[in-house]
Amino acid sequence: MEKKSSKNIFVEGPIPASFIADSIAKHATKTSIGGHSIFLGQVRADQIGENAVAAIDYTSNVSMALEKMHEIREEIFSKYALTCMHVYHSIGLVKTGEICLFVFTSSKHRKSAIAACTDCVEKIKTELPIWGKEIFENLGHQWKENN
Amino acid sequence: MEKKSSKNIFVEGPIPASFIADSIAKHATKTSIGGHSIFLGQVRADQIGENAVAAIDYTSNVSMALEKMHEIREEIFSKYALTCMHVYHSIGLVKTGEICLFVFTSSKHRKSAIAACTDCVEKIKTELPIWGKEIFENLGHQWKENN
Amino acid sequence: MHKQISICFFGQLTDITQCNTLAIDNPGTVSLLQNLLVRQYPNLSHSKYTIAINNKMVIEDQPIPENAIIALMPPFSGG
Amino acid sequence: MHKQISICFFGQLTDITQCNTLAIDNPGTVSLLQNLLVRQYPNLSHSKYTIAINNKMVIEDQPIPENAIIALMPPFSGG
Repeated sequence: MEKKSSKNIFVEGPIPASFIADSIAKHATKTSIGGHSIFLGQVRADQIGENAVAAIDYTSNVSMALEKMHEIREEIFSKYALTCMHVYHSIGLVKTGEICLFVFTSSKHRKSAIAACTDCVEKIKTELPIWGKEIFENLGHQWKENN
Repeated sequence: MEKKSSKNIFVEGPIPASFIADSIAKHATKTSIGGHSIFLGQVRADQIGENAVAAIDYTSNVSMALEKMHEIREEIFSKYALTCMHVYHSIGLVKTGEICLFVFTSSKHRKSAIAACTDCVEKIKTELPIWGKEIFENLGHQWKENN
Repeated sequence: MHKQISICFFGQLTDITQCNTLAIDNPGTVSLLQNLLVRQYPNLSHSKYTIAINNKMVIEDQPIPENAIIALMPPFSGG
Repeated sequence: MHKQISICFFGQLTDITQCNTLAIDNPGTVSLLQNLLVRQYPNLSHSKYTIAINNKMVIEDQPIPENAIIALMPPFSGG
């Protein structure tokens, strides 16, 4: 079912800052780039009544998410003058303060990079079949809702 | 002349990816943050007639730039619900493919982080007394113009 | 055996079903499947979800092909 | 000696002046200063720049205080 061209976006657990740095450093050879826009999602220690969120456990309908991400990628590239775009989303447990989403767009000019990144983040949140289970410190849970 | 509260934003030479990673990692303890927005300016190898840009040499009216950046910071914080904002700009020589500007905003919700970052980048480009001298491979030069 | 289909439950739906997947005989159509699932898991009737057959979203009632993989998906909450 | 002021040139203006700073006797006002600078560096008259006195932007002609630091700044091109 999955198209061969669908790139994997899933990272087991949190996305380390060193991974982000490596990703940035790899673009030094692409000297037509003038601007990078990056969005990072970080797990918040939300207080819900008596409970505090300690982590989010992410699950996904992986093959469907990758197909959909491939569509989103094609749409974004047709809409904005981008040099490249990279998307990574955590799967499994990500503790508060850790990074769960990394969207990285690069372009000759800043405006396309910024607009594409913002657009892509919105689409990821609303269109990818991914679910976050907020695990409380007392090990209870509730399911995350996006707004 | 310089206000005591004006933070230095200038980095000698290019901004290393490891510096960006350290900056991201420092925010892991701020567990009220849900989203980070980052803009990175990278020096482009623009072709101008026969000449190719090899580097940009940045100079600034430093004390005035820091005063102005302090004003921009106050304006951005009054306008958006931010947890924090960090700005770094290169001074001196930055080669093509290297990072010359790093703007980093963090907020509880993604929308304020993204809007504040974009706004701040525009203000940095138009309001800070900084000049870029584009050095060609043949060592000629022209002065950068922002659009 | 090859008349079976697989049902995959995601997100908060697994709190109701207590399982991620289920293999059942093909009931024929999406609406017949939904009737069957609500009998087995009454709380599903209070849940908001979309259905995909072989990774394609289902808009209206339709036949279920043999060996189909059916996904029941509550509202997404990635990021 | 304490009637002197400092002029700082930035960006492409330094291609014209071939120096970054200049210490001169205070000519009294911004417009008198501009006349003096254009006599010394005729190409300055073709250049677009703003002026700051002690880090404050100058909007219209005004007296120059003693020991002032004057900045001549072409359009900004940071980032």
